Amino acid sequence: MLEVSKLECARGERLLFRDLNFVLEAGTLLEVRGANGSGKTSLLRMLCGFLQPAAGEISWRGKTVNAGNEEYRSELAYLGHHNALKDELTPLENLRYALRLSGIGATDTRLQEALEWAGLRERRHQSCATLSQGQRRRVSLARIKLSPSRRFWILDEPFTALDVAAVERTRDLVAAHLAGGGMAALTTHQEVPIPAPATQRVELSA
Amino acid sequence: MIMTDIRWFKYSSPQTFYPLAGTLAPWFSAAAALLAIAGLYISFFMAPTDFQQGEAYRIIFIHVPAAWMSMFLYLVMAVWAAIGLAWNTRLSSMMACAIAPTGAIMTFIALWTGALWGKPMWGAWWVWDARLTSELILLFLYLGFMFLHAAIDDPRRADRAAAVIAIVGAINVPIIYFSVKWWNTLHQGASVSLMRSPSMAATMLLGMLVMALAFWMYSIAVILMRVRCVIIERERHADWIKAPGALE
Amino acid sequence: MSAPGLLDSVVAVVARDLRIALRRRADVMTSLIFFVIVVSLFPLGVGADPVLLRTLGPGVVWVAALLACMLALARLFANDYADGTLEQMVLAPQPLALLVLAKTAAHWLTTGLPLVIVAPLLGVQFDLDADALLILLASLLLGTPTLSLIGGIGAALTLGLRGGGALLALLVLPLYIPVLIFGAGAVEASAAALGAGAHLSLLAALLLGSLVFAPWATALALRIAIE
Amino acid sequence: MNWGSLSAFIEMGGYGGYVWGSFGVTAVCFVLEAAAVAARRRSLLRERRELD
Repeated sequence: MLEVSKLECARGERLLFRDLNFVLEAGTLLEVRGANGSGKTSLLRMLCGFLQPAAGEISWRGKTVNAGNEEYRSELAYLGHHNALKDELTPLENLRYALRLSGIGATDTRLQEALEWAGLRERRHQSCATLSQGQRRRVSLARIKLSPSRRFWILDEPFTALDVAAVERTRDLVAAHLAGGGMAALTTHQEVPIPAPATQRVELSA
Repeated sequence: MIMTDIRWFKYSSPQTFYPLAGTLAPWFSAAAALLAIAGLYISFFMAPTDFQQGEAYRIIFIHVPAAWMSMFLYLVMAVWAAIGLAWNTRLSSMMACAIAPTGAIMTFIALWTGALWGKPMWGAWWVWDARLTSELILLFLYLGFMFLHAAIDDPRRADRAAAVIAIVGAINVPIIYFSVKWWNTLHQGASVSLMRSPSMAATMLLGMLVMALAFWMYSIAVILMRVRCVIIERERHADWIKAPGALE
Repeated sequence: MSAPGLLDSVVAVVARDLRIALRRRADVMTSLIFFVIVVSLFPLGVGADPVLLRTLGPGVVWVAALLACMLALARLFANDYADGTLEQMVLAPQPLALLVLAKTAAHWLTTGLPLVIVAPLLGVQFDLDADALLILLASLLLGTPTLSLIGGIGAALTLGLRGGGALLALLVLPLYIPVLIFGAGAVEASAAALGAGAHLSLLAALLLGSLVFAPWATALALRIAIE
Repeated sequence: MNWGSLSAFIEMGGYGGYVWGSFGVTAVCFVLEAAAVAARRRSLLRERRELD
C-alpha cells in the first residue's frame, strides 16, 4: 500500500540517508530506529509529505505522495514532536477543532470517552496551558485514538513524557489499530514491543 | 528509464553548465567591452547636443539601458526561480540567485542616473515620478529576494521561498507601476520624460540601443561568472566537483 | 471531500482563531493601540493647522493602518508554527489555500476590522468632514482585507527566520503600495469633489485579485516553511 | 565632432558634474561588481586547495 523506493534525504549539505526501500501493507508496523540526528523525524516527515525527498519516491496506493495528494492525507493521522495543542483552548476544544479540521465526525460523547481514556476527564475544561507535558501528550494521543478511520498512523516518539500506565495504553491502542488492518510508522527511544501482524524495521545510521 | 533521465537532468545540469559558463563568459565580456566603446563613442561624439536639455541628456545613454535591464532582469530572475520551484531544477534556482545582485545594481544605476539627470532638468534630485518610484520599489523587491534567500540556511528551502516572493513581485510590478502612474497624474507631478524629446534623433536611438546591448553582454558575462561561484558553493560536496581540474 | 465537510473545516478554523483571539485580547489591542498612537502623533509632529491636517489626514490614517496591519502579521502563523497546529492544518485533506483563506479571514476580523471601526474617530482628529469619513471607512473596509491577504504571503515566507520582523516589512511593504495609493487617494479624490468611485472600484479589484492569488501563494509558502 | 577641446568635453556644457557623475558611478559599479565576483571565485578556489 505504501511503497518507498530509493528514498534519499538531505538536510542542508548533510546526507542523512539514501537508497531506502520498503513496502508497508495492511497490519504492518514500521519501526524506525537510529541515533539522534540520524534522520528518524525527517523520514516520518517525508512520509507525511512535509519534506520533499532529495531523490526517490513515496507512493500510496500507487499514487505519488505530494502536496496534491489529498486522498493520502485523508487516510493519515500524524503525531509530531509538537503536540499541536493551543494553550488558549481546553483539551475538549482542541480535540473538537482537530477532528473538524480533518473532517472526522465525532460526537461529544466520543470526545469525552477519548479524554477519559487519556485520564483527563476532570481537566477537560481547563486550558491546555495548565497541563503537564505528559498530559498534553495524552490529549494529542486521544486525537489519534479518535482517528481509527485513518488507515496510516505516523507517530513521532509517541511515548515521550508518558508514565508507565499511559505507555501501556498507547501500546495497546497502536496494537489494536494494526490488528484491525491499519498501519503505523513510529520512532521511539524506549523499548516498547508492540504486537503486530507484521513488523518492519528501518535502522538509520548517519 | 524516464526516472533516470530526470535524475540525470537534475543532478548533472550544474556539472555540465559549469564549464560551459566558463567558456562563454569571456566572449560575452569581450562583446560587452567592444559594444561599450562603440556606445560611448556614439553617445559622446556622434550624438548631437539636445537643443532643449543641452549636454545633460547624454545621461540617458546609460539611464535608459540600466532601467530596461533592471526590469528585464527581474522578469528573467522570476522566470528562472519559478522554473526551479515548479520542476525542482537546481540550476534554474542558482541562475535566479546569480541574477539578483546584477539586477539590483542595474536598479541602483537607474536610480542614481535618474537623480543626476533630474537635478538639472527638474531642479530636484528626486521627484515622485512613476518611473523613478517604480524603480525604487523594484530595488526593494530585489533586496527582499536576496535578504530572504540569505536568511534561510537550507539552500533548497531558500530557493523555493525566494521563488515565491519573486513571482509575487513580478505580478505586482506592473500593478505598482500603473498605480504610481495614476497617482502621479492625479497629483500633477513632474511629467517631463526622458524619452519625450520632440524628435528623438536617430543617432540618439542608435546610441541607446548599442549601450543597451553592451549592458546586456556585461550582465550575461557577470551572471555567468557568478553562477559558477554559486555552483561551487552549493555543490562542494558533490563528487564531480572534487575531481582534479573540475573547477577550471 | 464533500462540500459540507469542506465548509465545516473552514468554519472550524475561523471559530478556533476567533476564540483564541477572544482569550488573548491583549494581542488584539496592541495593534489597535499602535494604530491610534501613530495617528495621534502626527499632529504633534507637523503642527495643528486644520488645513494641513485635512490634507494629511487620509494619508496618515492609511499609512498607520498599513503599519498596524503589518505589525499584526507576525502573529498570523507564528504561534501555529511553533505549537505544531500548522502541520496538522497542512495535513488536513482540505485544500490548504482554503484553510489559509479561513485563517486570514479570522485574522482580518480581529486586526483589520477594529482598525476600520476606529478610523473614523481618528479622522475626526484630522478635521475630516462626514463625506470624507464615510469614504475613509469604505476604503479601509475594502483595503485592509487585501493587506491581510498579501501580508499572509510574507508572514508565511518569514516563518521561523532570524530577524523575521524586519524582513517581513521589506517583503510586504512594497506590495502594499497600490492599496495605499488607492485607499488614501479615494478620500483625497472625494475631498477634491472628484468622486471616489474609481478609487474604490480599483480597491475592490485589488481585493478580488488577492483573494484569488494570495491564499494560493501563502499555502505554497507555508509548505516551504514547514519543510 | 561635438567638442572643440578637452576642457569643453569635460565641462559638458555646464553639466559636467551630472554627466560624469552618472557615467563614472556606473563604471565604478560595474568594475566593483566584476571584482567582487572574481574575489568570490578566488576565495572559493583557495578554500578548495586548502581542503585537498
